[in-house]
Amino acid sequence: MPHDHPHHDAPPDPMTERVRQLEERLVAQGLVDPAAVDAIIETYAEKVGPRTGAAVVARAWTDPEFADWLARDATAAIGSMGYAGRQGEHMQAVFNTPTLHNLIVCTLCSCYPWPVLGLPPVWYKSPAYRSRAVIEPRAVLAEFGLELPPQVQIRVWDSTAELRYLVIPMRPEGTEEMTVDELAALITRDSMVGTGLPVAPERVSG
Amino acid sequence: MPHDHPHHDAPPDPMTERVRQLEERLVAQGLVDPAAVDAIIETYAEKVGPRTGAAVVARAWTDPEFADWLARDATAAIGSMGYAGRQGEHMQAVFNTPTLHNLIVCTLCSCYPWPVLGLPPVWYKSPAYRSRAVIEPRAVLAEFGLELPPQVQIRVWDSTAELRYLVIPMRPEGTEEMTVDELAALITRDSMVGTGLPVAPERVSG
Amino acid sequence: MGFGPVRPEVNEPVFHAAWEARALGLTLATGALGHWNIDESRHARESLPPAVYLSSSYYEIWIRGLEALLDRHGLLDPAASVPHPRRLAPGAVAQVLAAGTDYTRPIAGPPRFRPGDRVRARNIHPRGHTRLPRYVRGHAGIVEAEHGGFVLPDANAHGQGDAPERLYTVVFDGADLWGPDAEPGTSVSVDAWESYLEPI
Amino acid sequence: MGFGPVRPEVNEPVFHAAWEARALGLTLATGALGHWNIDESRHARESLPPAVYLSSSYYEIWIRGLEALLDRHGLLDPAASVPHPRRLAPGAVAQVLAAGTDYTRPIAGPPRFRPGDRVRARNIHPRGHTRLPRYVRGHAGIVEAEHGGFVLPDANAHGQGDAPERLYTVVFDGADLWGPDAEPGTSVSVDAWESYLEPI
Repeated sequence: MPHDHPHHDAPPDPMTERVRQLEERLVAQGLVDPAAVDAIIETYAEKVGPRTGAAVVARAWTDPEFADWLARDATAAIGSMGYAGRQGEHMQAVFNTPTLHNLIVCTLCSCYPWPVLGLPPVWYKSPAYRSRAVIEPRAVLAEFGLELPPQVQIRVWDSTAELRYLVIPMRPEGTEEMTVDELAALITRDSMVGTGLPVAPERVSG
Repeated sequence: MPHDHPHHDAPPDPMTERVRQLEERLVAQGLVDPAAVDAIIETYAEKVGPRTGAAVVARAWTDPEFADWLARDATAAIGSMGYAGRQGEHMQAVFNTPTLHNLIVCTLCSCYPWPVLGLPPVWYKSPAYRSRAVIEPRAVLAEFGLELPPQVQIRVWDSTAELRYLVIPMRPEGTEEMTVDELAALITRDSMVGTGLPVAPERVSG
Repeated sequence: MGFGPVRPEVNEPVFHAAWEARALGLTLATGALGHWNIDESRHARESLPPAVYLSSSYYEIWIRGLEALLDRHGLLDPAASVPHPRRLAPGAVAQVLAAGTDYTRPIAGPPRFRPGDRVRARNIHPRGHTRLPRYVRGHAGIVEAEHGGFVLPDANAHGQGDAPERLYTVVFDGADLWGPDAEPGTSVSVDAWESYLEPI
Repeated sequence: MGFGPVRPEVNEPVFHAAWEARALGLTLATGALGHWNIDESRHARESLPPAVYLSSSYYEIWIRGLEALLDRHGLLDPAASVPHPRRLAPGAVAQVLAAGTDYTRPIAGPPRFRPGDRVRARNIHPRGHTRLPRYVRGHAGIVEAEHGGFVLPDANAHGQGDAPERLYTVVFDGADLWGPDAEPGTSVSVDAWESYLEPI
């Protein structure tokens, strides 16, 4: 293709271009060191994620004293396992029971407990989830394949301040012999947001 | 420019193209006669408009019996002047007084009294006007250059049903000698929506 | 989040582009076919995804709504191409537009509310169409006028007939709607069907 | 009008494009410069025009918010090009992210409300930033927990300091919020600063 027809090339993605130019200016102005940006990305892409939360939940399932601490002071209990930081400074653990299911949302923006769950998924940040979780949580859960019986109350926690919530799902039946690591493998991200339940043990061990 | 580079031409406006194709299909399917579309457009582009409402208001200013009828049964009173039809089937006239200013809005869509005011302006249909007129009408009026003294109450009419409202502004001072036609020339569209006042007579007669 | 200032346009034309005029004409001409009513067409527009609705101009919303209605009613089925029996003739346009549609309906029995009554707009959140604005729901107001029976949009939009109810003009004090942040000396009225209201 | 179904994505990646990762990194790295706080940055995002906000992806909203903040604080003034004294060093990233920010503040005097108290979320409509969701305003709920003093976003977003107030978790019955259209057996809580609440 001749060089005098540059518009024949695929146009660059506008956001790619916009962010690239912004970073270029920020770096040129001495405001940002790109290696720090790399380090931030590496932290959330590779180090922080829902496996952290799963470890907290699995320990709560197997260590009643820890579960009690988690219920009283989640920030300290989770911090004792080495998990803390931005968007998880003030933690609260909320426990599912046979008659109560907890669901987390942030209607105003997309607050989410980063240190234990990583960055939020797109659906958590979507207007659909943020607007509907508080008015029709059962309909929203059904869209995740989770149909709760009517006798189970649903408590929706709208994260309007700097408290960040972690759902502690119920330990599935038939897991009495499993180790903490085996249990952690059952604990999905969604089960700690309240849009899912832990995986049934036969699906993991089988 | 060579014919094998049609993309060098300015692209057609997407809405122009979309509506053109839609009309083409509607005509081909026997659903629409394009001459009827022409006739509808001609009606609202050339025949129906705020001069109709101005005639109603000017008559109300000069004919107390008509003003009384307008207050009691605006649909009939306006209809007696030959003005009626779509989006004006059920009319109500609301009268400004020295202590009360009326303002019309339709927060849910953009309902507007077509037979007396014509088609609504873009600002009337804008999310800004529709959302703000009911919560901060004084701030909105100020953006139209209309600052009402605090002792004047503001009544906002949200057109949520099929009633359509026409504001009857107060007759300006110094117009005692004017004819109905001269008075009608003072009456702006905005003064019949409530976002303005009639033009002061010196600005017309001078 | 806010929509910013209202921007009146000096010497605004009736249409800002030729397609806007065609959009108006096509919407009215297809409406005359009788397959849907005004409430169904409002609902079609208001059911657009919010980001689309808010970023579209008025006539763009109309066109998107019209496309949805044509699709729902199967009117663009390629098999049919004989003139529709109710196709609007050019010579009938003036009469049709001047006639409009009468939305009043006779209604039996006494009105539930009288001018002067204090009422509350019900705290309803229907999944379908409604004309009770969210900002009055749960708030108390005063009945100012009773207008007799009118077609109920909540039913009419969904092919459930006229279901007429009495219509009332209800006035709300600005301070009752908006609390301490209300502008002083302001009130807002809505026209509310009887089932939108409850006595206090 | 509605937003349609929630669409979970199977095996969703952390980032859907390289620019999203850069957007996250740039937002956090510039935040570390100390020119604004989390409330001001939330307010910058939420002040985008609604049509833009609703049609933008999450990280696009972040980038637009960041551009607004940089502009407001004059940080892209071409004159300055020496390294910012608080520029985040790569070696400090892990510590900064792990430390986070403590939003609690000591607060004198007794709490106005106690767990079990019935309260009403005030019907406020501030022009500036707030974290009281519109859907609870004017509704009654029960105080479930008192969390001590926290930085008040309504002040902090506008450079008016911490203005700490006690924070409460307040639970609302679904039927109180949404009326007869509520799903049965549901409740919603919000975390509300003391000035958001009034006794019943």
